[in-house]
Amino acid sequence: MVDFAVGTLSDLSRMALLAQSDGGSFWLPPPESVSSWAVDNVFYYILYLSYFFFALIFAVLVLFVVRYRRRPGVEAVKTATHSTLLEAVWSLIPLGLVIIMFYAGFVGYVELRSPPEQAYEILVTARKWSWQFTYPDGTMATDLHVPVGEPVRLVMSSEDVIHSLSIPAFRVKMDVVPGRYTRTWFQAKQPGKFDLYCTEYCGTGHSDMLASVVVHQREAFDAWLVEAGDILGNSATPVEAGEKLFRLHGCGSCHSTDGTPRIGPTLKGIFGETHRFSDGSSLAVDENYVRQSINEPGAKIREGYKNQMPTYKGRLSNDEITALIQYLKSLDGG
Amino acid sequence: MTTEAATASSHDDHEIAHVMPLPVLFGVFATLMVLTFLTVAATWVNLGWFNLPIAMAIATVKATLVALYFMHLRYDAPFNGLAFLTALVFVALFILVTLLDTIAYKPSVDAYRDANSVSAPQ
Amino acid sequence: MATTVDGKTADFPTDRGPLNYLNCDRGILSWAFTLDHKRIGLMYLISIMASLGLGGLFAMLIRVELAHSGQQIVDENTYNQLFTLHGAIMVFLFILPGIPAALGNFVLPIMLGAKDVAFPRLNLASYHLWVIGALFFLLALVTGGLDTGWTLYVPYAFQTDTRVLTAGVGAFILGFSSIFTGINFVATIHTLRPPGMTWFKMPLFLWALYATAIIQVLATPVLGITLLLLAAELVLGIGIFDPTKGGDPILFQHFFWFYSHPAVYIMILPAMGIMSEVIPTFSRKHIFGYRFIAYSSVAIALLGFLVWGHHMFVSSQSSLASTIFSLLTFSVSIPSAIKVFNWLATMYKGSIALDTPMLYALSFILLFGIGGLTGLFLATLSTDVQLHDTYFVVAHFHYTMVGGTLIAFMAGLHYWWPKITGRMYNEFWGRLCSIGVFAGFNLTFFPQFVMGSRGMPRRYHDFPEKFEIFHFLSSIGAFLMGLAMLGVLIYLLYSLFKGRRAPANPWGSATLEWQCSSPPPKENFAETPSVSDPYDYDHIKYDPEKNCYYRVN
Amino acid sequence: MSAAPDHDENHPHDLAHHFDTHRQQFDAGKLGMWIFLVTEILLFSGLFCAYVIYRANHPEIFIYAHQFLDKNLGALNTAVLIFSSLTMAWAVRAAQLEQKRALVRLLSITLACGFVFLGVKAVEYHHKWHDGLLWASQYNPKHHDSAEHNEAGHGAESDGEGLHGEEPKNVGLFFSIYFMMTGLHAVHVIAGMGAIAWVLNRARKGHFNRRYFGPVDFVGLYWHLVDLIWIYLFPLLYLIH
Ligand code: HEA
Ligand code: HEA
Ligand code: HEC
Ligand code: CUA
Ligand SMILES: [Cu+2]
Repeated sequence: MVDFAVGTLSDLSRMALLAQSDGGSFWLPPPESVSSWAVDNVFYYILYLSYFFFALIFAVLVLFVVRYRRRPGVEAVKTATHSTLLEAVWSLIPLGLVIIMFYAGFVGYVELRSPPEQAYEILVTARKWSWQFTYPDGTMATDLHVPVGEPVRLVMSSEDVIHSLSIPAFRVKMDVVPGRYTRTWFQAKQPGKFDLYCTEYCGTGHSDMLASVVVHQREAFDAWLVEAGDILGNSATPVEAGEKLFRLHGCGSCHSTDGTPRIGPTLKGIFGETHRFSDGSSLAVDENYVRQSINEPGAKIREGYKNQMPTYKGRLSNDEITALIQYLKSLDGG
Repeated sequence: MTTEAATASSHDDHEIAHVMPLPVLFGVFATLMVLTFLTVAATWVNLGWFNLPIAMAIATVKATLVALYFMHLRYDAPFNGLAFLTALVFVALFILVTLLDTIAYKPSVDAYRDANSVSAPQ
Repeated sequence: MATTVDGKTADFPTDRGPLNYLNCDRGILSWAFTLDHKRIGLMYLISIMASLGLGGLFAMLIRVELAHSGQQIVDENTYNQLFTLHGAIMVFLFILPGIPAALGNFVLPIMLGAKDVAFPRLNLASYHLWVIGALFFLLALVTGGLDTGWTLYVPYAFQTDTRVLTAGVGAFILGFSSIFTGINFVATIHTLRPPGMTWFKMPLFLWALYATAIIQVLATPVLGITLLLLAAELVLGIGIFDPTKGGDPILFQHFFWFYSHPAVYIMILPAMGIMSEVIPTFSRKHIFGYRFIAYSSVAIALLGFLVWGHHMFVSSQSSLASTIFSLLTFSVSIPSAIKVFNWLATMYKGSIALDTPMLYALSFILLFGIGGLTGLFLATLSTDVQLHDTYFVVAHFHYTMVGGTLIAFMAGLHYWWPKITGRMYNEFWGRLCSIGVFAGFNLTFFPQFVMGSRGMPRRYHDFPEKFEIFHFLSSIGAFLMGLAMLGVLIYLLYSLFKGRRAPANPWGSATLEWQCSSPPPKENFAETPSVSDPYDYDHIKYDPEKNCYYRVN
Repeated sequence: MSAAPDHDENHPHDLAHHFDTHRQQFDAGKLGMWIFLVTEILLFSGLFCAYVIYRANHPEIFIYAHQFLDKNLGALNTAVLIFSSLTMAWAVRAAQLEQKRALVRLLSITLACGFVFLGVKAVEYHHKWHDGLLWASQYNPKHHDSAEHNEAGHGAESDGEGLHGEEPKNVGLFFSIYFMMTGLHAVHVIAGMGAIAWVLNRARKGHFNRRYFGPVDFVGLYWHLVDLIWIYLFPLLYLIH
């Protein structure tokens, strides 16, 4: 029992230390975006008010319990059963305080919702259970790379259910809703690497729907962009390029490469197999069939599956599809 | 009407609820029918956006008549009427605030629809 | 054989009347089809406590899984089911019917001085519907579970393979059960008050139940239609909420929260009502500011309808709507503040006895205070952006629902236990466990505030290393709390067999239910009880010989 | 002073044990019924909300789709319901005045009106079904390829001009809303008919008198509410411009 108490106490102190160690406060992670004040200032305002009121209530409660605890022979003293003045005081003071709270929160919200005119725009596509970031030049990535010190606007949409993009260090959170665009923005203060979470429950992989935010100096960012854009060029082999494409385009959210079926069939070892389709026909899997599966997934629906695969026509070049095919073929060996 | 009811023998002698006179019932019914005809007739002329408020106004008059006379609200405990009105107020609140929001976010929905105008397969 | 205790001469304060509501009729059918509000209340009580146990079991499994990062005992899909079922069972089966249908049903007519609720058959139907709704929940549980979160957000709810339809039907039926309770309470309070029982002579618990009933009646039907539209989508594909058919998933959230935000006040108002009974009784002081407390209940009930969009600040709800909702949300905190301060003022110069119900009541003030104050962070537009869907929200609502409602339920349960069962529980164990619950609770949920504001998302099966310590502490706390709750279960059950027989008025309360014997006779009062100020303790005197209170006039 | 006996001579059999007077019993019942009506109104509010939101944001769908509803049948049903409300209100009067024969007759007429209403509704639903004018996922209109459709005299409204305008997107949503609204309303009509049948039976057995007629009055209130909702549904669904 004593051990347990000591252990718990030391855990508690570690909790406090850990909180400090990353440069943040006990309550909030370090403010890494220029708009962090919009959250932090109000947060601390409410926090200190809460400390105050909690301490007040706690103190009064303890005082009364100790002072007026029941003792033999001592009766309760009759006091006023109401006091409009007192009650007005303790309604109006909180009222004033919450009006300030609302206003400060509103000002902060306006900041968080109003990107500057000239912002660098990145398209975000969320799907079960991965993020895809598309840059103005068409480059795609699964982590969010941004330049430091420039406002970045995210224009987001979802391919399936509601997700939510959250970067706690930047005080950014916005739901990503199917059938509409949602927007958010931030401006990073310094280079570094931060966590990005999906914070709207979206099914099995919700807690794996993570990504990193990598903040670069402008030059490094440009270099990264060039490198990331040329997948075929900066990969040693077509197979490696195919693997990257497979990840970037989120094929893995429906297809496994290890033999287990998911929403779509596994893509391990399919070459040379003969597949039956829902219209009753069948076909041996070859390059043409795979190319067709990617460009017009609805043409042949594998038996036992639904027509759920989106088309990649226009999103993947012919060469990229070739690389993908090389990659899929490479899965046969393993 | 009171006399009619009071003739029945009993010890607690005032009636339990107001009894509707027949002429009132018939009058209300006739008015309702006329108003129904008017709503239909109103659609024969095209008044643009104005048609809807007219139709709703007529419907509301009809509803009020039903509530006041057929449902006895006019002679009833005021609290019952209050409950009814409260319901309407909350319905209005629900609809109007939700409407306000959907209208305000509509552009982001339309933008997406225009950009992805391959409509989903049915 | 008087059934009211109206003077020192009353011959049986420690003696139960030979015939009471428990033993006047025998056989299972005399329970299953009883029209007696006390029996219905008792059946509700047993049922919701079983639900609490089941929901608590799921909570323990959640905490085991989250004790360390990485997978502990269940995989992702099972985990998603765990928190969904935990939330859904706790909300729909335990906390919404909890205080009103169980304790309220038992106490309301007696407090009022009536023989029963206005519509006993409707009351029974409400309980039967509860059972049917619960069966649907269990059916969903065994045939494939549910993994949508208790909020059933679309379009995920259309896509999961789990039993959304079954659970939806269950929740729909439970909604009607709740509506029936609400209708009954409003009609009872309006029409069955005996002579002398004016609105402002009513105990504040009744005001709280009345305010709750208003919400039950006005909000629950909207849950009904929401579930109906959800079911129509699943069965027919009507598309109103489905973006692939031109529908609008955010509209679903408006529908859902139009009910579910007022529903949180269905949970807290009766709890506050219990506070307004327990605190004066154990302080032997007249409640401070009766009218403000009474009006604030109704104010919370009505204002609670204006704020639902505060759950949608980052959902792509328009900034305009968010701003309005944020502003209005703060309005609810004022009546809540009034109540907290008035309870404190009630204790001033009282004679405070730290019996188990009072210990829970004091816990309530502190924990609900924290829960409510953290609600302010969430109501504020910009801070909610940081906190939405993190463990900060999880901690907020456990501080209000567990620290508030569950703790108040425990207070009420112990307070009325002698009246309901005719037995006293063991005071020592009662106090010990209430302290255990308090400590365990804080250890469970306080760390969650910290990790939440630092970014830990909710509904996560796994978490990054840096949150390890918070989760670990939280799990330890949960087991401590679970243990204390188990202790409560044990000594309460024990008291049924070995407990001291309860006197009519063990605590010295002045409300009417303490004027009839414990347990009460079948029709509550053979003699119309004398109605007076429910918080006037001058007429209630202690009898040290019999260890109970009696009434002098 | 024993526990209250189940029956005592002063307590009439049609007064429940926990009430003191018939008046109290009636008032409680009536209040209960009104509150129940409140819940019904809020139940429907969700559908009205969906209606208003889609109509405000996509008026083109409504303007296009309403042409497929038959105004005349809608108006006929409105008249039927209003008439049944009259007979219902009259029935309550008859119950209050202990006119047993009139009560039974009036309730029967009301019930019959319910059947007529449902019959007309069934005809309408049948046409929609036949024409593939169903909710979003089943919306599959057949009007373009069936020439005999207009000759049969239903479907397009009576001005007989055929269809105006291009078909906008998501017309199926209108029919989703139409079926949900009229469907839920029809369920209420059926429930109301059940209730009327129940009081009719009790009326035949002579259960009601001038101190005990609550059930007739309460069922009447319910029936009027069903009428009241239809009063709005009719212009909202059938009479769009
Ligand atoms: C019993 C249940 C209960 C109660 C009583 C409350 C009470 C309040 N809640 Fe809570 N809430 C929930 C249950 C409850 N909540 C649940 C279940 C959720 C999450 C649902 C989900 O997503 O799964 C939630 C979520 C939630 C959100 C959405 C968060 C998000 O998802 O981003 C918000 C935002 O505004 C909020 C606010 C409030 C406020 C302002 C109050 C106020 O009523 C609190 C008022 C009380 C006080 C303020 C304290 C007492 C007063 C004082 C001590 C005096 C000092 C006061 C001042 C200075 C003002 N709650
Ligand atoms: C009344 C409501 C209620 C109650 C009482 C609780 C009680 C508890 N809850 Fe729960 N919780 C919710 C409502 C509630 N919760 C809701 C609505 C959610 C959101 C779900 C969602 O996201 O969809 C949630 C989510 C939730 C999460 C977040 C999961 C996630 O987001 O991934 C966690 C994690 O720690 C948690 C833990 C606990 C714990 C440890 C308790 C403990 O307090 C439990 C204590 C233990 C017991 C109560 C059991 C003991 C009982 C007995 C031994 C027998 C019975 C005996 C008697 C009655 C005397 N809950
Ligand atoms: C949203 C889910 C989803 C995504 C994302 C997806 N697919 Fe598919 N895929 C499916 C489904 C479902 C099928 C089976 C039905 C069919 O044949 O269209 C399928 C079938 C296939 C087939 C035919 C397999 C066989 O065994 O016959 C190939 C090849 C394929 N997908 C490749 C890809 C590639 C490459 C990508 C990424 C660029 C991808 N898919 C992304 C769902 C998906
Ligand atoms: Cu994506 Cu959660
Ligand atoms: Cu809320």
